Amino acid sequence: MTGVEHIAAAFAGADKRAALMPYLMGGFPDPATSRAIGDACIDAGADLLELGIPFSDPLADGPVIAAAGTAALRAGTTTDDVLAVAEALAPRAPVVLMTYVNIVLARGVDRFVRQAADAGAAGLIVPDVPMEEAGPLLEACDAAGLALVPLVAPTTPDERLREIGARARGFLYTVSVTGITGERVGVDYATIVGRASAATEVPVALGFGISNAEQAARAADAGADGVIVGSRLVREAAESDDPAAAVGRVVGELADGLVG
Amino acid sequence: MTGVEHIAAAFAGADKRAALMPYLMGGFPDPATSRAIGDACIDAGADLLELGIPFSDPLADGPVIAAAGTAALRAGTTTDDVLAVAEALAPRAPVVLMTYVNIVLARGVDRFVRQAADAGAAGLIVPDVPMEEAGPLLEACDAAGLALVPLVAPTTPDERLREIGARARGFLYTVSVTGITGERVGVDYATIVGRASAATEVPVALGFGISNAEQAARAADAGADGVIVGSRLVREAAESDDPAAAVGRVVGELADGLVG
Amino acid sequence: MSAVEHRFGSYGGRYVPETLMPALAELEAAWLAARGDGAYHAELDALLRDYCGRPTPIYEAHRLSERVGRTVLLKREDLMHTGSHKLNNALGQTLLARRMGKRRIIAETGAGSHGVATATACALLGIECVVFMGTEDMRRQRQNVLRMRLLGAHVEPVDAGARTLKEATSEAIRDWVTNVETTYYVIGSVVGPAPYPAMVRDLQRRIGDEARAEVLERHGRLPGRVVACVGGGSNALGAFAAFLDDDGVELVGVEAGGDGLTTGRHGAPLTVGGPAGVLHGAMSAIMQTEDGQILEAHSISAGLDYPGAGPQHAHLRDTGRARYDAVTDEQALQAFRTLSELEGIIPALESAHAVAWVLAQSDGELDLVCLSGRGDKDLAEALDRLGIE
Amino acid sequence: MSAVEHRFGSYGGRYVPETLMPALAELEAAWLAARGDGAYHAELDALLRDYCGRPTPIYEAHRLSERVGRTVLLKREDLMHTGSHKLNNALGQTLLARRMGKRRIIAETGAGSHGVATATACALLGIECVVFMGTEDMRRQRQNVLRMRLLGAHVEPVDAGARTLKEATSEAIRDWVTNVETTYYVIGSVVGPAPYPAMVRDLQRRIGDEARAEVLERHGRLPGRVVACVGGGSNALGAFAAFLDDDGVELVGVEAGGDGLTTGRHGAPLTVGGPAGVLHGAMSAIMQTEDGQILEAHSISAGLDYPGAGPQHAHLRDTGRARYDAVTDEQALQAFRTLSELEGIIPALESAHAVAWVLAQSDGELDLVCLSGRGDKDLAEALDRLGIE
Ligand SMILES: Cc1ncc(COP(=O)(O)O)c(C=O)c1O
Ligand SMILES: Cc1ncc(COP(=O)(O)O)c(C=O)c1O
Repeated sequence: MTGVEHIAAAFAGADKRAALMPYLMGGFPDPATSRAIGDACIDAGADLLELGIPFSDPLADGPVIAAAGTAALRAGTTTDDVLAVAEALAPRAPVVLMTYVNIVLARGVDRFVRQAADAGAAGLIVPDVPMEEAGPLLEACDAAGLALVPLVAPTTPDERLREIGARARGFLYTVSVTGITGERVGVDYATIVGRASAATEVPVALGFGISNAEQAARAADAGADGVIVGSRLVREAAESDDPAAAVGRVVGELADGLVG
Repeated sequence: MTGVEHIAAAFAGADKRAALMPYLMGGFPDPATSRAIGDACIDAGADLLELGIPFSDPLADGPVIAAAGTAALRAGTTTDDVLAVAEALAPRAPVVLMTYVNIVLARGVDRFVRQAADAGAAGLIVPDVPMEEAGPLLEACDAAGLALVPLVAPTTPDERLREIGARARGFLYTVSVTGITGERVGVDYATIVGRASAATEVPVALGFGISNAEQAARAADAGADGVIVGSRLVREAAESDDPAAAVGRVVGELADGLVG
Repeated sequence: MSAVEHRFGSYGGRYVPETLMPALAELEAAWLAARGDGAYHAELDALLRDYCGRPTPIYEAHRLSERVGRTVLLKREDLMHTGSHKLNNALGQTLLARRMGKRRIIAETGAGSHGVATATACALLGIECVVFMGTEDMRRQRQNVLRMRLLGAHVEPVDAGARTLKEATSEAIRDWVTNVETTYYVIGSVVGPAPYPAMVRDLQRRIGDEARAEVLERHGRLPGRVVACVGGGSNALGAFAAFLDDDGVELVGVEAGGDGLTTGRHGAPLTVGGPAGVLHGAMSAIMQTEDGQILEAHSISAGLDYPGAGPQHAHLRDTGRARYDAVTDEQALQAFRTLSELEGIIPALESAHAVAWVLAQSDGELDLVCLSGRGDKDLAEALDRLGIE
Repeated sequence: MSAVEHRFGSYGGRYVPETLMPALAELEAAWLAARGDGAYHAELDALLRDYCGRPTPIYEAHRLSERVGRTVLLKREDLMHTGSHKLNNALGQTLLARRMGKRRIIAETGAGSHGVATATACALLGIECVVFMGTEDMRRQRQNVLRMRLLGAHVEPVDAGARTLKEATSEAIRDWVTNVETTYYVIGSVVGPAPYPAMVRDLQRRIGDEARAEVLERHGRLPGRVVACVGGGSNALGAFAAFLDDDGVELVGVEAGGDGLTTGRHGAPLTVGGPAGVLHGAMSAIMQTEDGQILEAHSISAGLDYPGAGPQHAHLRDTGRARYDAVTDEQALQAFRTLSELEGIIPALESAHAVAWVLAQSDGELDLVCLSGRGDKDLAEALDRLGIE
């Protein structure tokens, strides 16, 4: 099964109104714990996992995730460490790696993609690679069966949205707000999800700013095929003495919100 | 007897190789003491007195005399106070007032000169009134019989020295060095005095930088008709608990150096 | 009218979050329109002349020339209003922002020169201004922080990482991603995603155009060398741009050598020449680890304390059209003093790097140095290090 | 060729110790010769252009004009190298000193602008430089102290009296009396004994000449008013000089009102108008007691903190050709802020007095303001008083 197929199966097989995709920062607070957090997420009902490879200058990340990345790097986390976490979690759920383009370029596009695929990762998200710069990376991913998941934003015009939607692999990462990752309130999801769904064949996952069961439920109500929750969980991991248990508990609440 | 005559008589009647003219700052450390210092000078052998009226911005004064002036002003000394000191000392020796032009202008040239003459002063020295600016002041002094004593400097060219010498009243104040008042060593007096004597009919008094009996004697040897000592005595007045006695003692030493 | 370059060889591009892509397209269109609009140029030209004091003079530095044994000409960007070349760009972009109807402007700053320039342009045009600045830079360029505040700008302290220009830029981009619909981001150098590198170069090339014409007129020839410091590289590229087709004119970019290239504590990605990478939206020469983490730069000069450089510089280096070299903090500091004492011109520590490079050469004739700014902002820091006072 | 004026009506003259009289005669002769010498002017003109950045622009301050309801033009002396008009004079005199073979230069300074300008000119020409400065001024203009030291000048602290400009000037004159044979004294304003007031005016009148030509060309008319701050009065007189024969042009000198004229704590001898007197070698308007003791001036601006003014100003006042008025510290401070916020120009606190005066008028049309310098030197002091930061 390729990564693309793995992702498709996860969306299709989700036992909730929308697939639940927690984000965790690889190597935060340390590699072993981040793996334990991933397991706890799956145990609590996660359908897919988004796994961050920390980068020194994460332009799309809000303060919570950026701080976790900085802490992971300071603790010595390497790209290889995160790939190892991916490898450990991949058998249980599709793992979508999320990092910045310079991390990919540093080991070379082909080599990075091959290693990710070898580790069992199902997909890749690179927020600072827009459509125009994606060519070689998309080629390499397609060749390796890795889903290169693009992002679309509220600012993306319809025409462009369709172009991106047409090239989307795995799912379309739909950013619910202009801005960086982080918890937010009071956003109208229906328009956003509707616009995205109309532009693509792949599932639409909504992310950025979703932090509780009520918001997750609203996203599902709005027609999202998947819900991505990041900062809320990373904050939990940062603040708790038992990160895996704490994150698992919140993921459980989110999963409950998406059931029925 | 006019001031001019009084001065001439003092030079002529001096019982030393050169007339001795101590400088004292009027009102320093206070009016009564400055008067006592004047008396002590006369007692110790002074032939004439130079009496300063303090000014806020004394451009020709060195640090010792400038500081005394500042102290006198801070203690509240006024021009009238110094004229009163002059009046008290004038019967015993010719008093030559020394001040800056703005002090004179502030009460008006004519009024200032009349009051100085009324107080019994014999002469007036205004170091910031060169020949070119002296017109009205010289006229007023001449009318009042007050000697307007000009200064000449080592930088004064011969031609100009003669012009100044020709208009000198009382004596020619010959500055022994370029610069401001203050104690100095190792100056060649003979050339300076010789040049000045050749340029005037009035006595030549040497000042600026003479601070001990040996220098005073050298000035007399060089042919000076008078010797002016300032900073050395003001310093004595500033540093001693009994200024009059202390100044008197130094004046006595200076007088001794000029005898025989 | 030529298109706005997105790539310089393999460098450049637009590596930014999708949220910004429409804004960059809008910006490019607006810039293309403005670039071809006489009214825009007329207003900019008038302000550059009457408000900024352009053209800036070329000064033949006699005592410096004597010292190095050849003629050295200084292009006096230090005489620009606000004290550096940065206002050429900030004013041009702020006028553009007003055309685009933006009511809020943000900028990043290192030395504070670009921040002051942007705050100045915003005051002039009555636009709200927020400047992101690392807290370490706020400390060492306090004078410029005060200037920005007085000009009515809000200085937003950035406390991440090394607390210098890289972090300030990242934070500005984050703000832009969030407020992109209302906000114009005035980038201060020839870096960032397209169209910035080309646009900022075009706004700065006045430096080179003026200098080329003046040197030709006064000396009847072109300079042998054009020398400029390179932080992001805007003053250098502004100077170089006019000479690119003059094959006989050597172009030299001087980077921050910091404690020395071998120590790793420097800001000289072009000189050191590792693998290319992406920082702040463009592919270019950058300082990075094997894993692709961006390294912290180090320079005594806040304006050169940056681990990247403009993409066109990387291309000029690879094609051999320009060469890049570095001088150390200590050399820059001594040049700061030397120019002050010999010519009565206190250069910015950034510009002192270019002067230091010239002082270190024994060959050449007719060097043209871009004196990108004045050093008033650096006095306390530099004098402390020089042991004066 | 006309003679150098010694008197302006009853003002001016040469009230100095005899020791200096030959030096003043020598200076006057040298100045007369230089004034008539094409080579002197050629060198000065070239330096003013290439080194200093002249001509300085005239900037039409749109937002300020809008605020006051009439057009306000700013003559941008703040764009001069070193940041104020003072270098026009310091450079001219330093070139003169070199012609005279002097190897040591002294100067007094209040705000430090003239000290920096003189130190700069001395660095440029390789001449030893000593600057006298009151210790209170050294405190409030510390930036300029550092600049002078970096330029290689020795700053001699003056600890007498109020420790400001008056005392520094007295101390400089004392040094000159002592070292007159080797030393040239660069006076920084249109004050002092002849030939200084006329010579400094002539060196500064470039301000007015440039402005007059430019305003005529751009506006097809002369300004209604020329407004400038008056410390000693050199920027004002430099601006006024070109307009003296233009009867329709009102000339306004703005003095330091300090805490207010009625408090006695100010620096406004021309405005207050007491009896004339002699300070630092010339008869003019001064602040003094009944007994003739010079009073201490007070101003937030170190460059205006002086109890005298140039003799030609006193004459222009008496003849009615110019008028003099004062604005308070507080008004100047607000104008400092207003110009920064409205126009992106941070003026020297001195120059802010002229701006404040303009802000306070409701009548008039086409005001030309001499913006004598930039305010970088005043930031810390002014922002502290404004409560910013
Ligand atoms: C005076 C000066 N020169 C140079 C630079 C470096 O920028 P760039 O390389 O873009 O010219 C700066 C940056 O702040 C600066 O202030
Ligand atoms: C910027 C500036 N303007 C004005 C003055 C006042 O001098 P003047 O009245 O001679 O122009 C000074 C004095 O330091 C100054 O620095």
